Amino acid sequence: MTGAFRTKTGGRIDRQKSVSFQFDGKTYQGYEGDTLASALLANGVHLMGRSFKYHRPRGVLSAGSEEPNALVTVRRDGRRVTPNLRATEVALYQGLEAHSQNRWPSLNFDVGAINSLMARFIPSGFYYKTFMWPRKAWDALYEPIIRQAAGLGDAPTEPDPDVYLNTYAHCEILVVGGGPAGLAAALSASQGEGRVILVEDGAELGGSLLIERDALIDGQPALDWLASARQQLAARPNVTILTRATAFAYNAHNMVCVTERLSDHRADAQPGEARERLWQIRAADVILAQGAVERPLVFPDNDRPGVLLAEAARTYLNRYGVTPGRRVVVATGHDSAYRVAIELQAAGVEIAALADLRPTPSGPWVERAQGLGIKVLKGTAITGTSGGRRVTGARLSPLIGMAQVGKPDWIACDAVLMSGGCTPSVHLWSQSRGKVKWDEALDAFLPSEAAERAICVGAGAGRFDLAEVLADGAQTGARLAGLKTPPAFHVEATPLAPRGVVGAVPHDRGPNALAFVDWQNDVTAKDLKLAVREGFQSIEHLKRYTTTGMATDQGKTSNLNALAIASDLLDRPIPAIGLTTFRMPFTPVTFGTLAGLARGDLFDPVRCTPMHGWAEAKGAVFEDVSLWKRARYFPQGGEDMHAAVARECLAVRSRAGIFDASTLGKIEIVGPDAAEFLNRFYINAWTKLGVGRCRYGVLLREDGFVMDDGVVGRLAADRFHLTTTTGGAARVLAMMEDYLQTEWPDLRVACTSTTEQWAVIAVQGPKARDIVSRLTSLDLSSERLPHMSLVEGEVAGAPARLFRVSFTGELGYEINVPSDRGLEVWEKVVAAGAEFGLTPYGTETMHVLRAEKGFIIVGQETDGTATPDDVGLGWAIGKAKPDFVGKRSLARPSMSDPDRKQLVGLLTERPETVLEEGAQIVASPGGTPPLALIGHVTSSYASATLGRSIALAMIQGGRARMGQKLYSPSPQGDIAVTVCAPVFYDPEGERVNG
Amino acid sequence: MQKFSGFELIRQGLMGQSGWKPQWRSPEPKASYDAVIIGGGGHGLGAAYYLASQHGLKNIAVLEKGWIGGGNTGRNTTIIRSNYLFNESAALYDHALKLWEGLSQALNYNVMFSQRGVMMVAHTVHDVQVFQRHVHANRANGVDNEWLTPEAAKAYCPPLNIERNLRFPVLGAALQRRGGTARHDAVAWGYARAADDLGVDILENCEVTAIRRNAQGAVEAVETTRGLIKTPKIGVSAAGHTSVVLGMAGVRAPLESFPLQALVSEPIKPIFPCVVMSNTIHAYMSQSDKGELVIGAGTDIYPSYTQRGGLQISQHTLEAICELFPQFRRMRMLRNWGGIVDVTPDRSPIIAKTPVPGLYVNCGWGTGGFKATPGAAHTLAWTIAKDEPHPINAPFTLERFRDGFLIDEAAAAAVAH
Amino acid sequence: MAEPLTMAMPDLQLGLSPAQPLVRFNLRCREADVAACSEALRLDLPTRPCTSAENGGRSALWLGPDEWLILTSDQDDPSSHLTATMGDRFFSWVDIRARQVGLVLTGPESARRLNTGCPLDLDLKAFPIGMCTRTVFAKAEIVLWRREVQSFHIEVWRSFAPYLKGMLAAAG
Amino acid sequence: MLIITCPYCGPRPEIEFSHGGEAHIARPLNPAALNADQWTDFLYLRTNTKGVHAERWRHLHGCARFFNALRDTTTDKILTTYRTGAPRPDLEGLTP
Ligand SMILES: Cc1cc2nc3c(=O)[nH]c(=O)nc-3n(C[C@H](O)[C@H](O)[C@H](O)COP(=O)(O)OP(=O)(O)OC[C@H]3O[C@@H](n4cnc5c(N)ncnc54)[C@H](O)[C@@H]3O)c2cc1C
Ligand SMILES: NC(=O)c1ccc[n+]([C@@H]2O[C@H](COP(=O)([O-])OP(=O)(O)OC[C@H]3O[C@@H](n4cnc5c(N)ncnc54)[C@H](O)[C@@H]3O)[C@@H](O)[C@H]2O)c1
Ligand SMILES: Cc1cc2nc3c(=O)[nH]c(=O)nc-3n(C[C@H](O)[C@H](O)[C@H](O)COP(=O)(O)O)c2cc1C
Ligand SMILES: [Zn+2]
Repeated sequence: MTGAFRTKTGGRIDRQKSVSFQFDGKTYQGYEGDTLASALLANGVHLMGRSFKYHRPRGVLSAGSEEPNALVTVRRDGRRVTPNLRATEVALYQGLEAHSQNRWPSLNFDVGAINSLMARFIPSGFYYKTFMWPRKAWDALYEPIIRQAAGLGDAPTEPDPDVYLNTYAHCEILVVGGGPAGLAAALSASQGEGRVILVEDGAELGGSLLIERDALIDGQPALDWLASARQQLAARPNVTILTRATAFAYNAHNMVCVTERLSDHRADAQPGEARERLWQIRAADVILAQGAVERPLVFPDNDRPGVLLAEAARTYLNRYGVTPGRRVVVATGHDSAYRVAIELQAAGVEIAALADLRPTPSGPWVERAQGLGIKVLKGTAITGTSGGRRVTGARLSPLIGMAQVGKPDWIACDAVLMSGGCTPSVHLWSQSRGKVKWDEALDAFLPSEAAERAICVGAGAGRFDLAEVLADGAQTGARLAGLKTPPAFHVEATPLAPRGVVGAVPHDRGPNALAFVDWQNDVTAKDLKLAVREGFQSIEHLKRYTTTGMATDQGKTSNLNALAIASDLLDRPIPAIGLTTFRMPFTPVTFGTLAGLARGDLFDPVRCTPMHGWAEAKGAVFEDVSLWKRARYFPQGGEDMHAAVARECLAVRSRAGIFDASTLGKIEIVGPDAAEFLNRFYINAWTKLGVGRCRYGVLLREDGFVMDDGVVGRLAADRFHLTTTTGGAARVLAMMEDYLQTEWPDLRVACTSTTEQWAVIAVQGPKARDIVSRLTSLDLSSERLPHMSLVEGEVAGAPARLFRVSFTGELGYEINVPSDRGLEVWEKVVAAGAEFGLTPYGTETMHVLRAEKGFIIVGQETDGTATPDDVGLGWAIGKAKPDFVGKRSLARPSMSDPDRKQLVGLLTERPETVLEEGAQIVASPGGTPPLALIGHVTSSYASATLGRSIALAMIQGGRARMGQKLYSPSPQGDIAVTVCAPVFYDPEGERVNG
Repeated sequence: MQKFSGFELIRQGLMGQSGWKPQWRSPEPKASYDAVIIGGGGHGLGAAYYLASQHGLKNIAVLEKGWIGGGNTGRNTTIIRSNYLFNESAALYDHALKLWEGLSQALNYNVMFSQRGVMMVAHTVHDVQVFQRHVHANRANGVDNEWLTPEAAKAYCPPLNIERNLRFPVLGAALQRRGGTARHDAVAWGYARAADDLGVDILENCEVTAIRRNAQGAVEAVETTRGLIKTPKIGVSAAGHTSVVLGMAGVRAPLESFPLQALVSEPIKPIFPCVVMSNTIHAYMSQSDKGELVIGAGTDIYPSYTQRGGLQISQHTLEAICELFPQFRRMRMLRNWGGIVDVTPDRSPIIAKTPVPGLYVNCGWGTGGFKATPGAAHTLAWTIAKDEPHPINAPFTLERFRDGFLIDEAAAAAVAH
Repeated sequence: MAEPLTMAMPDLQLGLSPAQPLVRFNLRCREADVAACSEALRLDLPTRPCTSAENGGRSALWLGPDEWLILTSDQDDPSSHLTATMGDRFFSWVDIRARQVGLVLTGPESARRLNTGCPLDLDLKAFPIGMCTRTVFAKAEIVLWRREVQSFHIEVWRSFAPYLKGMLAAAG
Repeated sequence: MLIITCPYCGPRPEIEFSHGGEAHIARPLNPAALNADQWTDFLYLRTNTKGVHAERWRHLHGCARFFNALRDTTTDKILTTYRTGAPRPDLEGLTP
């Protein structure tokens, strides 16, 4: 026996397997197959949570994903803590540990409940009206208090160890919902050729059939029919069944996203196990069989623990063998509550009264209930409840007309079951942008015009009769699968009248009565009234001002009642007010599920060069440049970056350095019109570039600003090898393809990315030739291979493209070898260089060396607002060319503004002062903000070669300011600088010829 | 105007909160106004408020096709900061920030402006250079912005993961302490209430369908779903729909409208003290006063007016969030939505006269105009009233695209090497 | 790259192994010259989108209307013959043998495993044997080529290979 | 995630594509001959259509071809796709 409220038999729990669990530190027993909610109810525990704003004690309201009250935190260990789970959906397992939320110090005694007493002073939106004076108190006092009240559960505090998976899937027919409608649809759809995926939120297929006791399908009890339906489906190879899987998003072009829970329900789930899987399902057709959600009644004090939805009570009874109480009052505006009362009575629960709002309910269920001696009070409203942490009585008042009530009667009870009828679930349908139409007869929004290839069936389409539901599903599935005759099911069941009630129940309890519409966010009918009074007339305004429907249940039980109340207050029909927008997700989805495996090294690809391992072994410090890892410097001993860089710089200048330039983008341009293409694309002139020669090329965007640069080498009349910046490779290639495919399709040119074909080993410094010549028989003399030229041949035994180029200002070579030979050649160069003092250097050293020479780095000297002339590259423009990308823009008035920023060098007065990169420049010292800024420092280093600091800067009219004294404001005071040419070292450029 | 105060709340509480009046009227459109604003977002409502309160124009109306605040004002992640790079932008955004600092009091409406600080995280050497340039420029412009080491960044925002083994480790951060967030809806409602009180007609469900011009080409009336309204001056503040509205007057603008998505988590107890943004891995987050984590990222890749986008964008955003804040991996997304943002080629706004006399425009705010709401509204009102720009918005013309005087904040942050 | 290219996933009857050494070329040529090119390569360049052709150890994978990936053994280099035969016709032939690596994924779970990162429908009807295409696997671009019902050849740029393997291994 | 029908490869998921902006804006043959307004038009002014919009896509991670599409920007329904160089299709025949 687990719990006093457990029935002797029945339900789909495994009575052989009892399970112990904890709630707020207390240990209880339940059965396998229970949810946390059903197990607590079995133990007579109704109080499961506190509401958001007033901290009202709350019991479980529903038995499914629409639950607004019973939110708990489930804790497995320090790293696996999940807040805000609905107890109605938490599967019970041995050792489950759950905690209530939003209460202090305990659920039973919660200091925050004082808010409830203050309710009349803190209606919707009260915070917009106060907390404004004194101004400072907002930051210091009011806001901290408001924030303290925020939120429900506590966020986890440790990194989540669990794993989240992803899969894409395709099918011809996707069925969402495994109730009778969805089952029938899947059964018939899968008789066709196509793949069928059936997705069910619950732990098992069946939906409302799981609690069906009355109906016979094809002569069998519903549960037996269900078992055979499941078997049939499972046996079909074209069917995939997902349970514990929620379709949460219906995206454009029939992409439905599902989250499948893999381990949360298992006692033995280990940290690091796969917890959820995201399914991104692309379906040709989607059948939505989401069913319907029962509507609560809006009456004063309808939120006491023990007040729950009637169908939920039926679920607890039939699925879990649990009764909600011993003496129950049923309040309804719908037939289904009669069925609940009858079934509960049969289970031994006393039905104290059944109050029906409808003045003259009739039909088989009403008769049956009356026949069983249930006290049916027609035309009776529930107008209140008594009790604290558990309901103790119900206040029933006779209705006088539609809006008034007479003298109340109190009836003692320990549970109140309510039903306003059913609201078809059009959530996913609406997400797909399908339209809904108000149905007067049903008081419901039903699917109308579709936006995607989607069809709603069953209760979600307003069909509540089981025979109709099954036929609807079967026919729809058959039609989509192209079957001639859909399967037919014979149903014997007592029909329920489909219509219920919407809106607030009339009462005589005065203006301060709290009749809840949205349980979780504590929105009452009175709040809606206030909002309307204050002019919030659009339903969207009502939602945002009162926060109705904005809680974690997204208004599944509340939206329609709120709408009906607004309709009443505004005296406008419901369809004229309209629904708020349904958005994904249908129920909240774990961040991890959406992030999937993308974490750590799988967050983004880590691109490494072939020589990465070597650099790593040598202790290199790496930097991230786009997706690449680049060695930044190679510290030795206890060197910091400055010491390492200084040493590396000096080595290159005095002997030689070796640098991994493999990440540079490379593109091979082939075709008879290759030179013409480059002419049109780059600012430079290419036609005259001889075979075997290289040129520095600059690329603009069409708006005239520098986009990328690199060296272009001509391998043959019709073949060029060009380089781009590391981060620019993809962009440049995409832009080339764009122009070739769409603007100049006549040009016979093709571009191929060769970035990763070649490993690039730069050897730079006065000893470079000595070193490289050890490894090749190629003639490296300046006559045969002058600066800015290239040759193909063998280097260190590998086929190579050997470029004589220099980004350091020294004699230098870039050896391109196939990537798979990169490491081997690198090691040979290192060996050959040993006797010459060849030193590996990284990007930081490379930056210093090139800055000493005044070479720009795109993205550092340029920032997307610099023209070639601004950065001193005006010389590169092919003056005779009629056009190239960006040329026309250079003729705009602003481009010749004398006040444009231009690249210059800056020398600080004190040689040891190194300006900060990004530091600003002003013309005169000692100002107060806002200062007239005339430029900024783009690059700044301590140059070991020069024994002083150097900086490059972009300064307004900079080239006309040579020798001028300017200032860089800093928190420590202005730093005086002198403008100079941007080339600090070897201005004649002799050394490259070495 | 009925005064909002704690005292009044208590007084009303004793009367069942039954004495509150509509926060703004819902009048019938008049046949003519001295000026109309198209677009009832924060910018448009604010412009009407400043026209009425500072320029004495009271016979004016705001025309809103749906419900006020239903555009981007009601769907943004509410980040407010002013640490922009260029002088022109810093001046504009800081003008707005200063107005934010007194807005609740000026409007007698608590917009919950919360200066909890906006921290922009640097992940690469290039980021560090760019952010430090911002810090220097801002300081020289009198805008607060400071550089934090990773440890200082974590001290300011404890959930931040600064472990070195991150795929893109945190190398530091730029912090603007005066930055923060505000309650989006309250901004629209507060301006509406204050403007209404000054006589401004706020006309909801009033879509402008055409703009009429006289023989000289100047504007003379708008056609709306609630009838023809005569007016000599029109201020367009229609965000994502600006191209559509300007098109009614034959004006083309350098704009494209993209979906921008945002999402919120389930509400949790306070845990996240500030705003954190990462441009490199594309995500930003704050926690609202109600407790939900408010998260956003970049736009979808194609223009659209659907107010929604693809799941892949949210996935990338949450990947980044979980990488920076791994403890939130078990948190759950409660709701996702999209807005329509109008993007200019230089990612800076346009607040200017148009070639059509009497037609003024405020647009191009892209992903970042909420923070500018009071400043944009204020300078737009000035431009309409005086038929010439305020010095602060003078650089934000339409002509800058023709002449090349761009204010390229996006390029200034771009990564190219 | 130092780490091994082989990955065993015995539990899932999945194997990921390096393809046998291959030589790769990127071929670009226009429609008018396809026949000539085919002849020069002794291989009918497929012109139907996303199809492949094989002959004598050489394979051609259609990547675009004017682009093919040519795979051949490392003893075979058609370059000079092709250049000689094509004469003045425009084509682009670029050696990319080291740009990318080939991986072979086999086993009954292979299609499903690929779908953990590849958004295409890999049902045999939608993606038959011989079909090939550039596509994505999570954040990497790949060329996917189905060789058998349960065997796929994947080409991926060298620096993305560890990521691809890491994702495939973690995918579950 | 949209499904976009590449004129070469057929229907494929959005993440294989890059977007290429408004279609049918040819780069002027002789930019130097354009006045400031004309050049600005080419560089920056877009119709930003609310409704059926002609745009460029590139099947970047597929056949790598640019092509054009007509998409309704109020629904994101793609009415048709066609190859670069082909004229914008007549809408009449397309509305479903
Ligand atoms: C998801 C998202 C996140 C964002 N995050 C931030 C952020 O963190 N920080 C930040 O600073 N900014 C952010 N923004 C941008 C910011 O929201 C906007 O720039 C700003 O709110 C624009 O305000 P607005 O008043 O100009 O526009 P809106 O609020 O969009 O108002 C324009 C109004 O014009 C109306 N309208 C349009 N056409 C017509 C017509 N024909 N007739 C009548 N009315 C018409 C619309 O209905 C709309 O209400 C974000 C935007 C989005 C979408
Ligand atoms: N007013 C009424 O009388 C009333 C109301 C509702 C249901 N019913 C009964 O319910 C039956 C209707 O059957 P039905 O199949 O349409 O509904 P159903 O409620 O039986 O089944 C719907 C199923 O869909 C699942 N589901 C919902 N949203 C989901 C999602 N996003 N992802 C995955 N699964 C999801 C649910 O878990 C449920 O199992 C009839 O037999 C009818 O008697 C009656
Ligand atoms: C800052 C901010 C916080 C929000 N918080 C919530 C929330 O707690 N619950 C909720 O349901 N929606 C929340 N929303 C989203 C709105 O419900 C809504 O989705 C958004 O305003 C866009 O409108 P639409 O979805 O109706 O198109 C929030 C929106 C913003 C801008
Ligand atoms: Zn294609």
